[in-house]
Parts: sequence; C-alpha cells; structure tokens
Amino acid sequence: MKKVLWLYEGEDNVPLPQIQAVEEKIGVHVEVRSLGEDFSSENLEQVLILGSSFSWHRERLLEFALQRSINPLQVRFFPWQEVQRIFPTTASKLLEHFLVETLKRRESYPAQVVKLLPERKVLVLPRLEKALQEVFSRFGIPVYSPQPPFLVERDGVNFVLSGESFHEKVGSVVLFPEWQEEPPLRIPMEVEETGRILPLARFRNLLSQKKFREKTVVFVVSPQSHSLKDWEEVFALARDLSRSQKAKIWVLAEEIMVAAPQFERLYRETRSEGALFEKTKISTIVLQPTLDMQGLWVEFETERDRYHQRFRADWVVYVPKRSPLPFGASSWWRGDAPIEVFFDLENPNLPRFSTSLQGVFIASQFDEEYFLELAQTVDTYLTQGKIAVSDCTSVEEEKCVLCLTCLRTCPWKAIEIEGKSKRKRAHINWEQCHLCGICMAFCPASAIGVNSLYPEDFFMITTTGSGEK
Amino acid sequence: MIVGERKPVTEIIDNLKGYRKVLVLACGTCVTVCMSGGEKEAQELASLLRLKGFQAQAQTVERQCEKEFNLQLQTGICACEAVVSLACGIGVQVLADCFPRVPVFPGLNTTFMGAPVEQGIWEERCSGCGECLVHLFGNVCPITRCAKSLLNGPCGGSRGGKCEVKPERDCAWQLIYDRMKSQGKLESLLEVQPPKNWSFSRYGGQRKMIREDVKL
Amino acid sequence: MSFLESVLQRGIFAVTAEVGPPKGTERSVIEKKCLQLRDYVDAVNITDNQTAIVRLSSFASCLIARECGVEPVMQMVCRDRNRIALQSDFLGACALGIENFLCLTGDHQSMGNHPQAKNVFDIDSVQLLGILNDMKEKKIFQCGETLKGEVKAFLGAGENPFADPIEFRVYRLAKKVSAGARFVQTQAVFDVEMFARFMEEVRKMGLHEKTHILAGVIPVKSPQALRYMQNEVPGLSIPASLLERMEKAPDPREEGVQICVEIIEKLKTIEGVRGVHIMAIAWESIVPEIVQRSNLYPRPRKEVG
Amino acid sequence: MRIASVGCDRQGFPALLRFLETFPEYRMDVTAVPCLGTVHESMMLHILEDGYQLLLLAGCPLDSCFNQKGSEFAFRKAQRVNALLTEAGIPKRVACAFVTADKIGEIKRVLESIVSGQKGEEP
Repeated sequence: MKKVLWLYEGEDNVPLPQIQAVEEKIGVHVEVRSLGEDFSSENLEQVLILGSSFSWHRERLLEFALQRSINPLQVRFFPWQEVQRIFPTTASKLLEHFLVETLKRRESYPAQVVKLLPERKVLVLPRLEKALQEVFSRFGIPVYSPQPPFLVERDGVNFVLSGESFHEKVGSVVLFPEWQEEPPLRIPMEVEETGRILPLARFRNLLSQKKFREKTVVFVVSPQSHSLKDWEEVFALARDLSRSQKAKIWVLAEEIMVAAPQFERLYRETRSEGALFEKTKISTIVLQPTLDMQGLWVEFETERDRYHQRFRADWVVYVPKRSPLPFGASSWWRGDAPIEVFFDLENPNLPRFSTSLQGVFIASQFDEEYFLELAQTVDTYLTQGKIAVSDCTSVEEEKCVLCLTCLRTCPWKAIEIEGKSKRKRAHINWEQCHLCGICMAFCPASAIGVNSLYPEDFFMITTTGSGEK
Repeated sequence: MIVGERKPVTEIIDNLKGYRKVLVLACGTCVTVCMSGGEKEAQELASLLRLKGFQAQAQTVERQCEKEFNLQLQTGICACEAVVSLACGIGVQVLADCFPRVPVFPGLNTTFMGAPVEQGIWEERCSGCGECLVHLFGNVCPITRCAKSLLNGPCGGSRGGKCEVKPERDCAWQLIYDRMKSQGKLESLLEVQPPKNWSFSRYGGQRKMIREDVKL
Repeated sequence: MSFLESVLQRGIFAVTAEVGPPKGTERSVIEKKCLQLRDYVDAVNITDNQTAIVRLSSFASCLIARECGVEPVMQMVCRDRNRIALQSDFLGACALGIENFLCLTGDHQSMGNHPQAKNVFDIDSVQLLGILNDMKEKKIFQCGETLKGEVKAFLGAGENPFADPIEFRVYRLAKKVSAGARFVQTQAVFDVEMFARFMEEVRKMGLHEKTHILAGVIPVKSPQALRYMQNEVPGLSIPASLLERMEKAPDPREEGVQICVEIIEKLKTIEGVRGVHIMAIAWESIVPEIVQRSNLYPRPRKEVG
Repeated sequence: MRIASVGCDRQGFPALLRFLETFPEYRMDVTAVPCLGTVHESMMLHILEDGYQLLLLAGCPLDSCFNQKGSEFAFRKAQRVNALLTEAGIPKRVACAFVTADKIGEIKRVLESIVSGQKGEEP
C-alpha cells in the first residue's frame, strides 16, 4: 500500500492525537517526519504527503514534490495552525475529517507524472553579448545565436529553430532586444515647440531650476512602461510637488500600478496630497499649445465615466514607452493569436525575466550581475523543467461545442483547437496553462474541468459547524 | 448561428405561477455558443427557481430542434409539471410538438441570426430573405445591417460611418462602400438595384424546403 | 352622420353595392358606374386594390364617387400601408368628408399582379378598427397622442361566415364589433341555411343589436363563373343545387339574377340582417334591376345639402 | 447572517484567514480557488442555495490579478448574479473585496457596507 507522510518543518505542532485517532479508524499508518530529513535513499513514487501549514510551508512542500517528481496532486495541506486559531472548538474534528477524506480518496488520483526537461541549450536573440555568453558557459549552458533568417517553432517544452543550413533544438529562448524610448503619444510640431512637454529624465534635471508653485503638471505614463522604478518616481514627484509647491498634479495612465505592496501606500499618500489620477487611453490624449505658447491644452476622456476633460497644463511630463527595435523574432504567435512577450515590466505578478510564454525570457540591461541573475533563472528552469500532471485539466470531448470561448478568454493563450472537422476540440497546452481556471468558468457547456493543485473539498472542511456571525 | 437573450427572470417566474416541479431544458447548440441557453445558464436558472421555492431541475438536449433528441427525455419531462425551454423559438415549438400535454414556456427571446464579433458581443448578419445578394454589396448584407434595408444606399443619415438610427451601429453602406472601394469595384455600386423579390422571404408566408431525393 | 348610417338607424333595409376602380386613370369608368347605381343604392363600396391588383386608389375614387352624388364607403386594407399611412389616410379622408370606412385585412399579394411585393400587415383589420375607433371616439392616435378636429366616421368591417373554423367566425365578428365595427358586410351568401345558422349564433350573442349586418350577395352571369367561384375563391360555400339550376337554365343571366333576388328575399326574413351588399363585380349595370325586382326600390332620398 | 467566502490562493484566501483571526466576531465559511476567475455564476448561486445570505469573493486587486483579468471577470459575474437576484426578488447578495494578503480592512469595509445596506432595506 502507499506510504503516507506528514511532513512538518521547524516548530510546527503536529496534531499527533488526531492522526493516531484516524490511523486506528481506517487502519493507515502515517509517518510523521521533518522536511529537513534526507529522503534521497527512499522511493517516494507512490507517497501521499500531508502538510500542516498552508502559507509559505506549502510552497516548500510543492518544491519538495517537484524535485522528487511526485505528482503535486499527492501533496495535500491542512492549515492546522490557522484552523486551530479560527475554529478552536471544531478544529480537531475538521482535521480528522480532512484526514479521513484524503486518505480514503487518494486512490482516485492516478499519479501519471510526466517530467518534461527542456534541452539544455539557449537561443539568444537578436544578437549575443560576449559577456553573456561567458556567464552562460559558467553554468555550462551552450548558447546559440545564429544569423537570420531562421524559423523558431515550439515543440513541447522545447523550441526548434531551423534555417537552411542548420536545425537546432533549444530548451529556452532569451530575448535581448534593444529598447528604444519614444513618447507614448503623438507630439505635433507646434506642441514640441512650446518646450513644455518632455520625458521624465529631462524633467528631473529641470526640478532644481524651475519653480512649480501653483503650476499644473501632467504626468503621462505609457502602458508599455510598467517599470516599477518609473512608477515609484512618478508617485514620489507627484507627491512632493503637490506637497511642497502646491502644484496641481495630474497622472494619466492606462493602468495605475499599485500591485507592489509599498506602492499601495505611496499611491494613497499621493492621492491625499491632492494629486489627481485618471485612467485613460494614452493614444487618445490630444495636446494643443496655448496662444502664449507658455502651456498646453490637454484633452482626454476619462475611462471611468467617459467624461471629456480639457484643461491647461504648464508642463507635460511623459514616461517614455520602451518598445524593442524590430528584429527577426519581434512577434510571437500561437496559432493565429499573437502572444504578448515584449513587455519590459518588473511586474510583481510575473517572476523576474519571464514572459507569458514558458521558457522565453526577456532581458533589458547590460551589466554583469544582471547577466548572472538571468543565467541563474534560466539554469533553474532548464534543470527543474516543468512537471506536467496529465489529469489536472480536462476537456470533455463530447461536451465541447467549439464555441472558442476558452480560446478567447484564456489569459495565457494556452488553449488551441485540435482535430479535424467535427472532431475538432479545444485542447489545453500544459506548457502555458497556469491553472487559473478562467476557461472553466467561461465554458458555456461546462466541458472544461480543472482539478487544481489544491484540495477541492476545502469548502466542506471549513464550512462544517461554524455558521453564524 | 441563432442568437437569443434570456427572458427577464420575473417574466419566467410569472409564467410558472401554479407549477411546482419545473424542468429547465438547455439546448446544446446555438444558444449554448451564444451563452444564453446552455447548460450553465440552465443550471443558473434552475438554482434561481429553487431559491424562489420551485422544485427545479436542469437538463441539456443536444439540439432541441430535433424530435429524436427530445423524445429521449420522455421520462424526465413527463415527471415534471412544466418545462422552461432555453432553446430558440424553433426548439421550443419542436419540444412542444413532442410533448403536447406538457406546458412548455420559452425562457429565451430569440433575437437574430448572427455571429460573435468579439468575446461577448454578437451581431446580426442575416435575415433569411431567401435570395442572397451579398456578393453585390461587398459581402455586407444591407437588408440586415441597414436600418432601412436600402439596396441603393446610403441614406442621408449616415454620419461618420455610423447609422442615424443607432449612432453606436456602423452604417452598413459605409462598410459596403469601403469594402467595394478596397476591392476596386466601386462602379458596380453605380448600377441601380431593381426592387427585390420578397416572395422568397417571410412575406410569402411560412417557408418550406423539400428535397424529394432525400425524402423517405 | 353619414347617409348610410342614418338609413340603418331609421331601420330601413339598406342596400350597398361595390365599385372597383379601373387599372388606369380614366375617372369616367367610376363616374359611369356610380351614375348607374346612384338612385338604387344607399352607398357604394370603393375597393382598395382588391385581390392585390394595382388600381386607381380607393381614396381618390371615393372623391370621384362623391362628385357623382354617390355616398362612398372607403375600403382600407392592411396589406399595403402601415399604421402611420393608414391613420394619415383616414384623417385625410375625414377632412375631405368621406364618412364610411370598411376595414379589411386584404388579400395576400401573391394572389395579385405583384407577387414579389413585400407586404406590410403591420396591423390587422381588428386592430385597424380599434385604432380608427379610438381616433373617432377618444381623439387619440394609436401611440396615444391626441389629435385635433372633428372625426365623423362610420366604421365597418367585413366578415366571412363560411370560412373555417366555422364555429369561431362569430367570435371573430364579436371581436370586430367590440373593436368598433358599427356595420358589417359579409362575404357573398349563396347557402342561405348556413348563413341563417350563423345569424342564429350572432343573435345568441346579441351582436345584431350592437352592429348593422349587411349580407353580401353576388349575381352570377354564368355557370362557369359560379363554378370558378366555387373552386377558386376560398371560403365560399355554394350548394350543388344552385350549380345544377344554373347549368339547367336556358338563360343563365336571367337565372343568375333570379337566384340573387330570391336570396335577397330570404335574407330579408332573417332577423338581424339590416341590409344587403350587392357585389356585382364587373356587372354593375345589373344592380338596378336586382334592386327593383327584390322590391327595395325606391331608396330613401338623401336630404339635400 | 451566514456568510460564505471564496478567496483566490494568491491574495484572497490568506487575507480571509487573516481577517478571521483579527476579527473573531465575524464567522464565515471559507474556501480557496486557484484564481477568482474560476468562480462562475451557477457556482455562486449553488453556494447561496446552501443557505447563505451573502457570498464574499476576495481576490487580487483588479489591476494586479496574477491571471490578468481573473478578478475582473469574477467582479462582472458577481454583478450579473446580483442583478438576477434583485430581479427575482431574492434577498441574497454576492460581494467582492479586492485585497492584498496584508490588507484586510477592505474585507471589513465591504462586509459592514453590505450588512448596513441590508439593514436599510428591511423597514
């Protein structure tokens, strides 16, 4: 029979009595061991792992499973600490319930683990820096950067690049585009002439020379530059100008970046200083010089209520949009859907360097430790690869009505249509699926199922007993 | 495909006054694709009805416009007091033909034959006039997409490529003009279109197609 | 009050005839027919593109008829005009002093000479009656807005007692009456028994008090014509006996007239029948004779001016 | 009143649990989903059918949802369900709170506003 482990770490208090109770109840032996121990000698193929904490500990356990190619579905958690605190009375009952449930139903998870390790080779586009090459060689990763023209195609977790002379299979692609900075909106000649519109960098120098008392300053942040630095600076400038010099501040952007924790605070402070934030389509902002050429008329439509704004600004400061200089591979497609790969954002939502396309990394800076970091990321990706559990998402062929909704709604472009004529069906690509389950929610025929990496009987667990406020 | 909109819940509930056991019947074809009468919506409506104190069940038929598929539900349908069909008008009628004794209520307003222009937006494209002329108009059907069904448009109300009747709607004739221009076939728009023969359309009364060779 | 209305009010057995406008512009045709009919009928129905064949418009023909001193009954069909046009025409007719209106649904265009036409049927005859009645009584348009000025109108409807489902016909008539039909002209009666049964139903529902029912009659020239009507015209019941009689007869025209007169005599005896409507299509010249022989002559005089 | 709550694994669920710790006066039943985008109308209604007056959806801030639009989708769906419920005259609601794992005041605010709102409805 399978082995059942309860892994604890540090000073987790392991709920021994409950476990024993359950052991007697259904006659399963649960080994309680520390995560620190050395499991290398044992065969953990068929093991069921239980953990006691739900927060950071969970990641550790998943990592643990990942490295030993254990089906993540075999790793289950019970937030013992939290549940104890929240439902002190019913906690142990809940736990027992959880144990019984999981131990009883563990057979129902066929542990088909496919380990897809990418080729240990990297393609660098458009051209290869000497420094980078030697950094990669330090990690023992061969690097390619052949002369165009050639074709890059995805094949499983790998990329096949084929030119007329060569045919290579690489595990990962590193994009090193040269970024060009340009204003996010069209600036007419006459507006340019006023000299009242300038990029953030130039404005920085201006701060010391000019006075902004009672002046109106407009910051225009282009959607392509969600770079945290820029945002931080914009927030700071906006706050200080309006605080110290009573300047009237507008910040116009398509999305206002508050994801990073400290930004929440910055944003609120800046608001409280009286700076105005407006979401609007940057490309639709219209600029006109005032008659005295001492300012600009700014015209735009707020996204909230489609309200047409028009006011006079003394200074318009734009955070330039950074777009890659076009080169051979500047657009990526899956089927006929373009994939957003080129955004140089340190978006806290995405891991560093990574793009929405698994195995494709993007870099922008040219210095030693930056390279090192990059190389490390790529290395870890190549060594750990990706565990694909074949029954995590499923498309019920006979239910699918080919409405293409999933294809359109999937944020990761992970879905494509496979098969011929009437047999066509939606198919979810593992390399890209992030298990968000959005397709499942949208599918009108409820043909898509996502058994996520988390116990789906969680609801039952926390609901028992504790109802009333 | 056929596009429908769910009727107001209140209306459905009013129709169901006096019935307790209700079957909500989804249709697995067009209305599923246009997200108004598929399994999801059926489930939704069913639970709403349950919350209103009905004994509601939800089921799905592949195509309600096929007798055979409906008849497979014999037992289920005869067990309940009333059926709310989320199929298009066609489905509702066929279903009612199959079970003449069971009261069947439409849960949908069948709106038009159309296509999804983008996720969540459907637009009418054809009004089944029975004599297709789109090739004359750069494959934009003026009968459907022009508010006045002009064959020799555009009318005086086209402004900024939008229709005077509904400013958010594109002027069909603007589209036609642009398309033909891009195809370099503008001169073909110069010839006067004769009055259309509507006898193939609904105006000739209910229509019927018979293929002798495939009949039994 | 229109002359026809007054006649019916006074309880005189009314006589109306039918005149089809020409397929062209010669008004002389209408004038001729009207002059023939003038002293023998109380009012003349002017058909509105009957059987969906394009003719001189009913509206214009009505005016011509009035000039000839005949009281017109303007027929309005829902096939060609939507509620907007119908209401406006109605207003126009009232303004020009036409007082009798007969609201019909209208034959389908596929029977006529423009089968490719798009029909309107925005509203049906019952709704049209309702709308016109509202304009008359409540002074409002269908949309609810009010209209200015006097509306003198005597509204009528058609009804066919012989079409299926027979048993429902009387209820449909009731609908029309409640919608505002002050007089009703029926489809041509050949089978008097059947019509009598229908009238029985009508009396049961007391409709004959609420509205004036004019039974339709058609004088037939020839057995062929009769057979044609039996086969082609939907909703006409023609007893076999009549057919025989026509075929046997040495002089079909005379026989046809005779039959017509007999039918009228019978109709007079049925309670609730307030008059006859003689549809001598393309044979208007015979109407005076029929009227005389079924001793409905002389007709009451129009009070001059 | 009985409250059920669904939280997304990234922000919502941790926030919910932390919320329940800090404000023990609130009792609600919590469940986790990978992303709020997973929650669809019939699921919401099913939960409400289980005898809850209020379903609280807690997810990442609208403009920083890991799955780009998950929270927004959920928000729109919730609005739709609320519309249906009001239409059908059912006094149950679905509420959304967009939180980060450490910012739980939002949840309290939402709950209070809902509760007071319902108080307002009842004469």
